[in-house]
Amino acid sequence: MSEKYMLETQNLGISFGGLKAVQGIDLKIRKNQLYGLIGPNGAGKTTIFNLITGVYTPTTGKFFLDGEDLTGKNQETINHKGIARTFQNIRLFNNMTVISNVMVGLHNQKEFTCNPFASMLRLPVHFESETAMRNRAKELLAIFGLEEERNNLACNLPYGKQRKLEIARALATNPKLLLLDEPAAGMNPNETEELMNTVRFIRDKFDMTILLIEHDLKFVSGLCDEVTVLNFGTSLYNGEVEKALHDPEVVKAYIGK
Amino acid sequence: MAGYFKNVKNSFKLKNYIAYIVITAFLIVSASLALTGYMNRSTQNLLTQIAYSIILAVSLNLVVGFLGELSLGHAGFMCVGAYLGCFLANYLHTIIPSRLLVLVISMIVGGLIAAVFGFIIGLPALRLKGDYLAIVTLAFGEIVRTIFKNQKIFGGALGLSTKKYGSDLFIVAFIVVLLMLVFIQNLVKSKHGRAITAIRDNEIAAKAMGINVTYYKLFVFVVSAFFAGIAGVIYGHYATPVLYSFFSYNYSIEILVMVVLGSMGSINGSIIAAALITYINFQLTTKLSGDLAALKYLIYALILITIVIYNNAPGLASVKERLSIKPLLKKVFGRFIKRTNDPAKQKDDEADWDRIPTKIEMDAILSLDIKPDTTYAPDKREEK
Amino acid sequence: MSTMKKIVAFAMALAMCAVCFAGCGAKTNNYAAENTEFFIGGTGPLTGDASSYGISVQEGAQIAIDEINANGGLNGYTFKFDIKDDKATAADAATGYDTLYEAGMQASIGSVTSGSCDSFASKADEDKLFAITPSASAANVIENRPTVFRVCFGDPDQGYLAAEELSANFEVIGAIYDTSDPYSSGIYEAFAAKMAELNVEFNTQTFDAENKKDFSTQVEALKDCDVIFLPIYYTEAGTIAKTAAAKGCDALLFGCDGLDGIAGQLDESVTSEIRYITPFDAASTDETVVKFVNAYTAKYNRTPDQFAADGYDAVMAIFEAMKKANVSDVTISAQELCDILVSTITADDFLLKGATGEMTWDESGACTKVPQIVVLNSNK
Amino acid sequence: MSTFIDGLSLGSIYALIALGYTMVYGIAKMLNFAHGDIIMVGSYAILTTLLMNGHPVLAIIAAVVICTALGVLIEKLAYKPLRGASPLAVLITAIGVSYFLQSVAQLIFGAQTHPISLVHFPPVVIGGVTISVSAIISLVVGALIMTLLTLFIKFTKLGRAMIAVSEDRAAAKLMGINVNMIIMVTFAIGSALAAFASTFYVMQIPNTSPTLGSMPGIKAFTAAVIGGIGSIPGAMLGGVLMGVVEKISLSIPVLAPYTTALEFSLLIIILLVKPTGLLGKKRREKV
Repeated sequence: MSEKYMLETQNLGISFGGLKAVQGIDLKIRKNQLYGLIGPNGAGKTTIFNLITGVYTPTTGKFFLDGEDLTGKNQETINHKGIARTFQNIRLFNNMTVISNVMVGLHNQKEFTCNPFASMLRLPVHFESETAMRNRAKELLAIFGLEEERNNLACNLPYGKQRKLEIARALATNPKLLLLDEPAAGMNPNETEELMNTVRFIRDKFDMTILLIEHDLKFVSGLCDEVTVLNFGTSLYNGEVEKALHDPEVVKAYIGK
Repeated sequence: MAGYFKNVKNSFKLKNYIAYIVITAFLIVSASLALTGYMNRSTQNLLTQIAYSIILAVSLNLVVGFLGELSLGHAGFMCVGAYLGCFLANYLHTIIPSRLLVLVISMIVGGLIAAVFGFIIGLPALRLKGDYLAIVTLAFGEIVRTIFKNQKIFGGALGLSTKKYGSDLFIVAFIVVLLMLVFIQNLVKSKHGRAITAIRDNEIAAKAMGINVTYYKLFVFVVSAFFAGIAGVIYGHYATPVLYSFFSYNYSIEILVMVVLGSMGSINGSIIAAALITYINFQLTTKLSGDLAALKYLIYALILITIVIYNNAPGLASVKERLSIKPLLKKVFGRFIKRTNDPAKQKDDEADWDRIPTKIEMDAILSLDIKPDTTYAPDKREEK
Repeated sequence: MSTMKKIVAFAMALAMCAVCFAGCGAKTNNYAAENTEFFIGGTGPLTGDASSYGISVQEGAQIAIDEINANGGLNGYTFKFDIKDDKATAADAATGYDTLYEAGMQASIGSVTSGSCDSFASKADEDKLFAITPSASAANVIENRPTVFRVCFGDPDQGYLAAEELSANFEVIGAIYDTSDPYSSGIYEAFAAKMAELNVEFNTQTFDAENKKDFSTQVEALKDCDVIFLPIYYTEAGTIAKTAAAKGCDALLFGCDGLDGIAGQLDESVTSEIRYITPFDAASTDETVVKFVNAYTAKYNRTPDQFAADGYDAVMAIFEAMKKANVSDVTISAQELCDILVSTITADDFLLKGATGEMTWDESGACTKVPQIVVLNSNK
Repeated sequence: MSTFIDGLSLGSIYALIALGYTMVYGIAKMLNFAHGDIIMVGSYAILTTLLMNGHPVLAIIAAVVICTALGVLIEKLAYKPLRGASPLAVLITAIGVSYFLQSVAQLIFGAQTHPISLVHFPPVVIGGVTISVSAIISLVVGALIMTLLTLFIKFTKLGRAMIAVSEDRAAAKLMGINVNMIIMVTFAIGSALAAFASTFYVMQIPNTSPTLGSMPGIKAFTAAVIGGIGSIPGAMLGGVLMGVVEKISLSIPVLAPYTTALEFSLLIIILLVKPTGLLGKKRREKV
């Protein structure tokens, strides 16, 4: 490793029952970068997310976060180490309020530590951590313009706001790397525009590295510095966005012959 | 110190404390009646039964309603507590003269041993879901009682003879109910409760948020089993002998019925349902004697079916609305209760835990879904 | 789900509990003060797995009450009998006891099954209420409880008797018993102890409440025995007899009083000889038995079993003792009546001619009566 | 050897009951706790027919007809109003129905055990092993019924519709399948199987009482889970396994008192090794 990357994957791959879903992925994402992962349906984009977040254990290769090997760790540990994600099909805690969703994200932060027995007995530490968590959660919600909605049930939010809430919740876990799985899916052009601004804002404000999956090429080209184009589980192209759009292989994969 | 009380005050909400207030008031009234001799023994017995039913229902609700795992073996934990706690009590009676002290010690020990069993049965819960876990807990309950039945030291088929506490047992039992409510409500309304509900709502997302699912699942099973064990010790001090046949899966199901009728995830609901069902059962048992006894289950079954169909049938929703007393109550009491329904204007603490759902989607719990990491285990990692 | 609704529901639950207070007035020591009839109570399993035993006892006791009341009761007062369902559990027996006691019960027939009778008897002992259980045969039910008596044989006695009988007459001996049932395991343990003492070997098979329907394995294992000892109840024994027939096993089946009633369970396929020790034989020509069997058959349209006969005798024992002591106060407290009954029933000159033979009692609470051996299918 | 055959025949009874559980679960997605009690009703139907001097074959037919009708009736009255409600609510209704059937049986027939003499066969000795004929019959007929059922589901239109409903109810509805009708048919078949189970049951264990169904019911449910609930071959395998284990355990004196514990331990061990039962289908939750 000559240069230090925030996320680096080496020959990452997985196969299910002999079928190679993803293979030979080498991503190199630098700190503070906005990186896109694009490709047609079934190309294995979400599978890569699942590999990096520990849902699946890779069958080949390794991946490093900030130089630390996280291959084979479970989901909780990987999150603690600093990778947070959103889901393609939104996975909020539907029966909980908006603010509680974010507070679940804050659960493991050192500053809010409080053991269950302290909570059961309502020791002062319980109230301290609870108040601090609440304030922190409100700050996060404010960034996404969700403060007014904080006491609504998550399932009652409109679609666009649910997407935002998912990002807020992921941010609450204080990650180094944020994985966004189709954040603009189902949004109208105005919302998409707004989201792009928010994503940039997050990167700047939190000094965040962001890896995102997106179908909307406009979104990706307007936002990302670099992309990886996937097809059939292998990477077709790594590099700058502009060039990707003119790469013949990429065009072939997207439009067909 | 002042800050602490301010915190307590800020988080104070009548609604969360209504159960404490009602039970405490009820306890004071009935205890004074009982101690002055104005309450007959069968009423005191009924109250003891209600008390341990509440403990069982609320502790099961923690597993079913909050963690979202179906457990059909709650009577098994009770059985462990009853046998081992009372076995210890029998010994303690020979060295400690105070019956209260003996009861308290045996409750704690019985609860702790049951908690160990809770840990053991929590382990499969990490791997299994839905019906599969339900049948494993049922199996656990049956295994436990079969084992106790065959132990000579616990009286074998005759059951373990215990020393009864006396009819004022209900006072102790209700104090235990109060303590349990404090512990469980506080647990549920804390970051840990949030984590537990998050696991129920979406386990995958909870894991992705870094929630230690293993820890919390085991923790919930342990806490729940602990209180079930205590309920068992109370039972053993109420009726002698402690007999294995009482703790069959039918009893586990009866506890589950209390939880479901009281709405899953609602602690107050569990309390009401437990009291109500125990009361109905008590009345049916004592009123229908002799030839009428066979009618008991018939009536009980009809009550059960009617309540469930009335509460849940989608087709009856309109009828239910028409018969509901809610609008009437609103008319009468509405002016006394100031309540903003605009969530944006509510006080923070108010909205947060109000919204623990009273009905959760059990489809997800009772489904064949199992965790992706156990189903679609990828092929073995290639060793270099 | 509004707060209101919950508060209202809570209030309703409270109100329902308050209903029970309605019954409790001032503190009283004699709940029987307002009785207009003598009140005998008891509990038994009237629903659930063991309900057939409870219902038999209930019906037998009812026959006795009917008979007593038809003959004018005692000193002009009739008798009332009430039995509560205890589902064979200790908790419900305790509940039933308290309810009955507060309703003015003056004497009781205890509970039907040993487990719940232990619960019932411990309370009766505290309150000094007379209890004479028809069928709870476990030794601990009457132990150290001066006010508790029983009509049936004690479990150990039957075990000893059977061991002597079998070891004297047979070579290859087998036994099947129910590990989950106090009656069955009580007899078996005494039997096994006695056999060990006599130095006779035998084979044992077991079953329990969870698998008491199918006995093919047990019969298979014991099919070369000359005799199979069955310290169990007649329904299971009937099944065993039929299983033995289907398996081609012709061992003699030997049982205790629980086997009474087995005749009704058999069909033409059963060829094995069956013997059992019993104080009650529905086919007996004894006057008391005939009277009881006729009355029972007329009312319930089936032949009474030993439980019914025990229930009948328990009530009769209370009645005869009260008659002998000439109790004339219908509001007599349970405690006073208990003293009278205990001293009367243990007196040397008290002898009850009941459906289960002639009985006397001593202070231990155990009943002394002569067992007879009933033989079925002796045609071979 | 004889123990093994007894185990197989008991297992075939469990398997028939387990099939009812599994089919209803697979298609209606509910645990029908009243299923065991349908067996009890079947045995009383046999008893009543025999008491009226009916021919044993008539008795079996009566049991099948009554159980099937009862199954459909229960579905219509107690479960159908709850279609779409939470499965736990349905579970509790099923428990209510179970209590209801037991108390009605007790009210009509009394609590005592009634002997039933359906048929008698003299024992046969094959190679020094005495075997009861009824055991063989239940084994053979049980296997036959299960084969027919599998064929029915695989090769008829109705059977395939049942598979479709169990896979995805909403999609099946969109494909024009009458889901309510399919569920009703499932209950009918499940209850008819229960009637056969009760026939074999009373052939081997010739008596009946109101609580007859509860323990076989719960053991058959266990068998269904061992085999993988929702899977028809799984139910057969699980049932036979339970029967054999029960009989073998009972024949070993040291283990006999712990038989129930052993059976349930077997369940736990199998599920820990294979979380969806032996032949259960794995389903993937998409992340």
